[in-house]
Amino acid sequence: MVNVEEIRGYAAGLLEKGEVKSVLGFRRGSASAFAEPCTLIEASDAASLVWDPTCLNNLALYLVKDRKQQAVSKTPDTRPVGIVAKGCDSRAIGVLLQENYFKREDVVVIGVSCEGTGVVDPRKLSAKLKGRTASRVTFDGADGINVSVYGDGTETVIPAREVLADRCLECRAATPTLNDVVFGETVEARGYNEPFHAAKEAEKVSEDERWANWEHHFDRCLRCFACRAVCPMCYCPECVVDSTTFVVTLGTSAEEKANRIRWCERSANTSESAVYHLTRAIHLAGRCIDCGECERVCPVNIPLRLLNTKLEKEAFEMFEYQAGHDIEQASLLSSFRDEDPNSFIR
Amino acid sequence: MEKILSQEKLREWVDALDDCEVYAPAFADSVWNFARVKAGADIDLSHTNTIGSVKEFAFPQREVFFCFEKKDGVPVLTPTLPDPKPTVVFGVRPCDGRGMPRNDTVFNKEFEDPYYWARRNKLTLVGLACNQPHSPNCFCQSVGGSPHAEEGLDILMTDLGDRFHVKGVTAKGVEAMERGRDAFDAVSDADQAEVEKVHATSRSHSQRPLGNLDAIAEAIRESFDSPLWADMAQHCIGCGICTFLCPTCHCFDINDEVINPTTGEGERVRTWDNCQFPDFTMHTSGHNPRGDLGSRLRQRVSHKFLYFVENHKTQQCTGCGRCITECPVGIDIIAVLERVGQS
Amino acid sequence: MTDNIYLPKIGRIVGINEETLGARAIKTFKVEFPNGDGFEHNCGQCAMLSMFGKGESMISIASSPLVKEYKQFSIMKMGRVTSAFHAAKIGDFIGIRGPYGNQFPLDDWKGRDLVFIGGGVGLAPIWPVIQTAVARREDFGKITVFYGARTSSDIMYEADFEKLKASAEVQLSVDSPEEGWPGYTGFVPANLMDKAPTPDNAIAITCGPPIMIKFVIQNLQALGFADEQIYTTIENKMKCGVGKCGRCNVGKDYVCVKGPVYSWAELKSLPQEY
Amino acid sequence: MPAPDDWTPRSDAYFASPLAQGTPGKQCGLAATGDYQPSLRSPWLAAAATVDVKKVARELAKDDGVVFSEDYVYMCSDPGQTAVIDAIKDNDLNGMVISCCSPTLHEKTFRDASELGDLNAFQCEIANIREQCAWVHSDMEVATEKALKITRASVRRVQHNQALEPIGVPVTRRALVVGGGIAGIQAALDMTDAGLDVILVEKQATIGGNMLKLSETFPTLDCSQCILSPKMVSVSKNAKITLMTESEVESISGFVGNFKVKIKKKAEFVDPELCKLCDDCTPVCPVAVPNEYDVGLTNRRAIYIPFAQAIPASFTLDEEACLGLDPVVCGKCEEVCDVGAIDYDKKPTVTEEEVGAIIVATGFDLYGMEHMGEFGGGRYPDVLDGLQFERLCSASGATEGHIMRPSDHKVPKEIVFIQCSGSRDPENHCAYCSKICCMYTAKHATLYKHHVPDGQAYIFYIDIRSGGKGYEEFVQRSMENDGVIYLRGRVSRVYEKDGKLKVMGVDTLAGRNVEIDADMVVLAQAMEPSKGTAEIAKILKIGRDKDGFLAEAHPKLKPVESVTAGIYLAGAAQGPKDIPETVSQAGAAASKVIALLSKDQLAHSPTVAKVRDPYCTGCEMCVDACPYDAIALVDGKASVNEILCEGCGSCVGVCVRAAIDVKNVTQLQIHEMISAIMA
Amino acid sequence: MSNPSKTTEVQTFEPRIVAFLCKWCSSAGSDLAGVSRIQYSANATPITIPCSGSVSPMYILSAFNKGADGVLISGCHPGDCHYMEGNYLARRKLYLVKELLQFIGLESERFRMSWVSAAEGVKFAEVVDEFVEDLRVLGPQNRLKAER
Repeated sequence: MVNVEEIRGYAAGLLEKGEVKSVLGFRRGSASAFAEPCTLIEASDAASLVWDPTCLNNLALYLVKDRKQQAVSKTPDTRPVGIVAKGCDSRAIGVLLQENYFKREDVVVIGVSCEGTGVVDPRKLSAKLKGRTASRVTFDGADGINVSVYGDGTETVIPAREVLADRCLECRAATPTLNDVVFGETVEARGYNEPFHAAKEAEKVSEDERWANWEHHFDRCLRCFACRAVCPMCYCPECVVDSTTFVVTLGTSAEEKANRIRWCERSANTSESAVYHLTRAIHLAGRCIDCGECERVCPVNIPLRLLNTKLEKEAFEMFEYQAGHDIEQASLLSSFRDEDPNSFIR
Repeated sequence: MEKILSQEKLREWVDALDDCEVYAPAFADSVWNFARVKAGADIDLSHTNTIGSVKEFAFPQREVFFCFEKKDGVPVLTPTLPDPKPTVVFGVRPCDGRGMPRNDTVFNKEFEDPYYWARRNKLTLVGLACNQPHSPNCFCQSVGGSPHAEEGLDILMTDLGDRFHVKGVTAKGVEAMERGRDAFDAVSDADQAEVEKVHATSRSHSQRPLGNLDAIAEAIRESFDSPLWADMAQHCIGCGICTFLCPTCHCFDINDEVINPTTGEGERVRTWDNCQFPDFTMHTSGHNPRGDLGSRLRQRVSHKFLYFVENHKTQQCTGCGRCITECPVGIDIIAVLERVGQS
Repeated sequence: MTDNIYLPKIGRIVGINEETLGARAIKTFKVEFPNGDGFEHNCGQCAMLSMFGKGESMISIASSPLVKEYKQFSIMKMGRVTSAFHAAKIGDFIGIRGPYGNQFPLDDWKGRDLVFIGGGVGLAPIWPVIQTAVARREDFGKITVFYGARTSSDIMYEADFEKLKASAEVQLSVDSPEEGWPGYTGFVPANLMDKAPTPDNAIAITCGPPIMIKFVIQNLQALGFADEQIYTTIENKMKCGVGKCGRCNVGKDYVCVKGPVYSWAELKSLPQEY
Repeated sequence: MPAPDDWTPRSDAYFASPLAQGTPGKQCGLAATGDYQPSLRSPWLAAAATVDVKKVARELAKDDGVVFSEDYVYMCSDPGQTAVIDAIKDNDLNGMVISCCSPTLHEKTFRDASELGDLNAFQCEIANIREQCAWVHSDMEVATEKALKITRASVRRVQHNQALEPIGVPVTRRALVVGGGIAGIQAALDMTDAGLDVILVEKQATIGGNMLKLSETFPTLDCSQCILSPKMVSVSKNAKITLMTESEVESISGFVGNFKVKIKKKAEFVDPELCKLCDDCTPVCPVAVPNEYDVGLTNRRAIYIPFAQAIPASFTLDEEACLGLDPVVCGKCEEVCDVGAIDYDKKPTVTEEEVGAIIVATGFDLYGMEHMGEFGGGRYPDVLDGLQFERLCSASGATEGHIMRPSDHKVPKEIVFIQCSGSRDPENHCAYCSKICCMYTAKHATLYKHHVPDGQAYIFYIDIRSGGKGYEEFVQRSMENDGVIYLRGRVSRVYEKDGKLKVMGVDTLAGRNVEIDADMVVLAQAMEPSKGTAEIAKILKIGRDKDGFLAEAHPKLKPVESVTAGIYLAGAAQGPKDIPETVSQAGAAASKVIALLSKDQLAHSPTVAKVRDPYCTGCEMCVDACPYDAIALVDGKASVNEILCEGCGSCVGVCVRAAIDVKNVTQLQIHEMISAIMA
Repeated sequence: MSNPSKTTEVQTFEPRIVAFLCKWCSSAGSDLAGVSRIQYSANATPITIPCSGSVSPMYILSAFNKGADGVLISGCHPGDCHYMEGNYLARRKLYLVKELLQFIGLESERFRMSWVSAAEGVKFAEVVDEFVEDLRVLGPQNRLKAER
């Protein structure tokens, strides 16, 4: 069992010794029963840190944000940042290191093993409660999640496997391998679902059904870009498809601005949203570390993680490639093997 | 007009609206959202609140303004004003209902928006009072509303367990009720008493307080240059969830979508836009008056609780709580207002 | 049915004048309404110009309201729409809707001296005021026009300045020394201080690059101009032009409706969001 | 389908040309200027019988940005090009599309014409409406529609083309020749004649290659070694040639004009400077291995000299065969060497050489006898391949020029030659014709008759291919003067019976089965690329064809160029060929190198990758993907070495940020082309 | 044949294909088809690119978005790439694109990749003809096509 006091103590120590400028972690928030991200500056703040199955966010996103801020800051603070990281989060840091986004010494990884659990999927919980809200969510230490339902105050215990996030059910590495310290026991097999289970299930239905499903999903997309905004790998200064940030420097010519390619339109149509999501998926091939954040934040609950895990599965099965496992390796798409599949080519 | 409608007769009434497009909340993909109701039997009003707000019926995410093409070298513009069938939306929560008059104000003002009004005029909103808050983030009463507010609704229904109390608020609402008149029963005194009791109970549930709204407006004005905004936006990811789901956010973008680059044929299209996106205010030169997340959070909050008040004497927030509940990183407009108020 | 506020009228480019060259070239377009559905405008107002397929841009109307036959726009090449304008040729069609925004309160200034201070393409928004003031010469006192550009070849409306000299004092400047340049050498704010126009019964109207405006206002204040005597225009990104799309606000004001003309006194009270 | 009125069918391509509009701004009396981007664009068209070129030109003229559009017959002709130049000047064009044949044919023509019209060459693009359209579709309506799409796409592309200037690259005026056979020797000598320094790398201990093994050469029957060894001597005496035998190219970097080549030389256990060729060492060597110079017909020692005339003239020590470089084990040769030329402690060396160009002349091997089981190849000692028979005929061979059976040293009285052994047999062996076998078999039969006048030679053949000066006469002579019996047909089987080789064949002309009791069978084995061709191709990054021979850049117009700039091909490594052809090709390759290195600078194509700095995050995906190591991180951003970049776009394909583009084939341009096609 | 009306309908549908051909092999192969006067369907409009490795997945998505019924990418055979490795990079990337498109239920026949060498004019014609035939059976591509 992870003792949150140890995490607090470690974080406080880092801050006290001045080894980091801040520690990214989780705290109880005012908005919901789920934990929210926090950035600790003072050692005394460490007491607010929490660790439980409601710590959903992949905080590696804030390493990216910090780097972006420092890059434009007139007085950049380049001291390392401490970060509380689950197994998937640490792989995200791995990919960011592989892509030279920052250096290993820029980050102190406070690894926390998910042990036998994982995090709760708020939508699954919502489905269980048919849209009602949970006011408190705790893990009972075995295989159950205790939930207090808002409004009538009902307390229910839901089997963990019914409300844990899909990625946790399929998790292959619940313990951060890239770390400076790890809290909690290393538990390899979660024992719920086989890897890529959800994607494999989605593959099983017929082509027409698959399209019917995705057409339905793409059609519902609001293009709020939360999936992109929350993704630590979507750190491009300008998105290739339908960016909401534009790189304009003093040297940017009118032609460059005028000639920005519009691969898809802003309209939230099935077709345009399909281009957006498919591009995101392919651009995350070999980079997505399955933190599932895109799917979690989607307000209309599009199962975006499936697109990414599908490609993760192919990369693993066909190319023996796992994102975030080896920060020295060449990326999935910039490498190849002679024995890569060829039979699909005429 | 006030009537009683039994749970079973609800279907009858819906079926009587067969010349209209009827929408009601439906639970699909783990969320409640408005969906087309093909038959009265499909209607289910056990919803909490829908994820999307009712604004999209008058202000859809995509609106084509006109098509352009060239004929003999001269541009020819064909406006595409919508001409929808009369649309009745059931299950509108009072907070969403209160959103609509605020949107009406925006799309009226000095320049009337013909696209909005073409849809809005065909829209009948059937509200459903909230017997209890759906989430800890409901705060309608803190912004001048109530769980059974009628503002903006054409009809207000109140769930009395086995039956609904149905009140026609506007002429349009009464007309919709008339169409299903056979389904309704008269309201007895007992019914009336029960409605009042339910309404009173619903008001009695505690909601998160905001305090004095004038003081908040003043605090926001004073804190324009405060570092608080950047601090509160520290974990903001700059997505569009809060505004897209908001019943009163109305910002939009206009773009030309080219269909045939050779002939120059295309459409001018309005889509939702969002003050949290960096490019929303970015000048072509690259200069951005609201270039950081803090200033954008400030804009969202200021617009709702200061600027809109200054211009239209009311908040542009109806306390639905969506932006709080759905924020992926826990940014809580009530907490934000509290902190601003305290500063 | 009221007018469709989003539907542009068709305009036709009948004249193109290349004002300045370089990466940020400026061209002036003379636009007529072939369908006879043109509109009147006031000094300082803008119009939303379309290049169909590229989009719209809010551009200030650079011709005087007294000129009814056409409207003139001076456009700097900056992005998608303006680049399309720069690629356009005489006879091409564009879309126009407007006029939008407030105006310079010219009528309130009767009998007063007018000091115009422009820099770069910032001359365009105040040009109709200059033109109108000159046309109504007897209504005003002394008219002085300061205008500066990087080099003499960057000076806009060069030919018109010659005509202007008959009715106004013209003070041209270039930023850096040039062989044979008869005017002032140096930045506009410096030229302003050099000539030191009197604030007595005067109104100063300035527009140009933000940094220029900043120093011009400082210098005007140093010369004794009160905040109420100083007018300028501001710009923000705009899409709808009719106060709905939500992006051009400075505080509670949508610049497309309440702006772009502000006295320094008004502007000072608004948050710095432009 | 009736032809449109204004269309007259023609037999060959003709050309339409395009587009014009006035210079914007001119109407106001202003001149177009430097950074002003008018939308003037101009495609020209050329097509063929099934494309209504006039219609294409007419339709294009209506398109946005097209200011001039016209059709023209034979636009590649001189007057056609003049018309192009005039159109550019008259319309002040800033882009041009010629809609005609494949760009491989006339892109250069029209780009040159563009330059003459003061339009940058890279603002001219070719739309291929002939090979990719007119010639492959018969329905004029659809072909015309497609031609329009192709041309429109090119117009959209050219609208975003940048004016580019070739990149100047300084050159190293040295050349490398890989392979010391006749091709390599000839090329090396030719290049030194032009004053170039040459490094000649040979894998074996001596230069000379396969030609060194030949007895006489067809059709003149002059002695192969007699004509080759003077050239070999010239090589050894030539101060401009650095000869590196027992050496192989290990790796290469750089680019045309500036290659860096690492050459690995085996350990030189015998110092050629000291070796006096006294031959005291071989008698003491206890090891005997088959002598590759006699194609295994004789043995040699572990220490040996390949040939008396070997160049370099020195003994050499076969490291693999030697009992042990450890003197404790053997060390006999070192003991007897008076001059101390032998040093077992020598190590292989790797040297790096800078060269401007490379000629690859790695030659051929014969298709392995082990594949010819049905003919007894590799099984019966008296079934020989062509080269072995050459050694039998050669005065320097094992039998000193006497033809006798390896098995029993008897003179064969009945000899059967089988042509196309392993060639022209796509099912079982090589699909291609090895080209020289007809001639050398005729030569073999003739030589046999000269050595064994009372013997009888039979030749099984499929066809006789005797194209070449004096070749046909030579074959006729062998039939008529030497009584060689030519049997048209295939041999099904060869087997040994009663000390004879039974050859079971068929004479298709006579329509009967043939059975010959032969004393010797000679298989005219197919030629295949020499062992190691695949490796050298990989190292040098040059392509191979489907048969494994080195691929020329263009089968007709660039027969000696490899697909990599600065690397040329000579001899049988590129495909089967005889000596005169090999020498010609070697000379041609040499002259290409001479021409290439005659300039101070080389022009490198400017259509290279360009990083859009603000978009690059330095993730290095492009660095990993680049096949030319042309991209490196500089200050955290990818930076392209334009000289190394070949413009392949592998980087473009992997960059998720679209932060890199190949000039004039940008993603914007591809997007515009897709839009134009799908419009 | 038993249903003539359906046959007619199928025949009137002309698939629109965007074909990305690498300059060195497949474009040259299509040139050879031309020189050899091999007749094939005109439904595929070629875009010549330097190398199959330069294909961005955006090209494919964009073509479908703009209404292509099929997208063909053709490059050099493995080992034959003019740039040595580009086609291997393409193969891996486009395998993933293909898998992704299939996963969301775009008809798998709509995206095709081929290796066509400069010598394979006949094969190029076959590849196009087969593709066109397969697409005729599928009918128009409406799944990813923009609703404009």
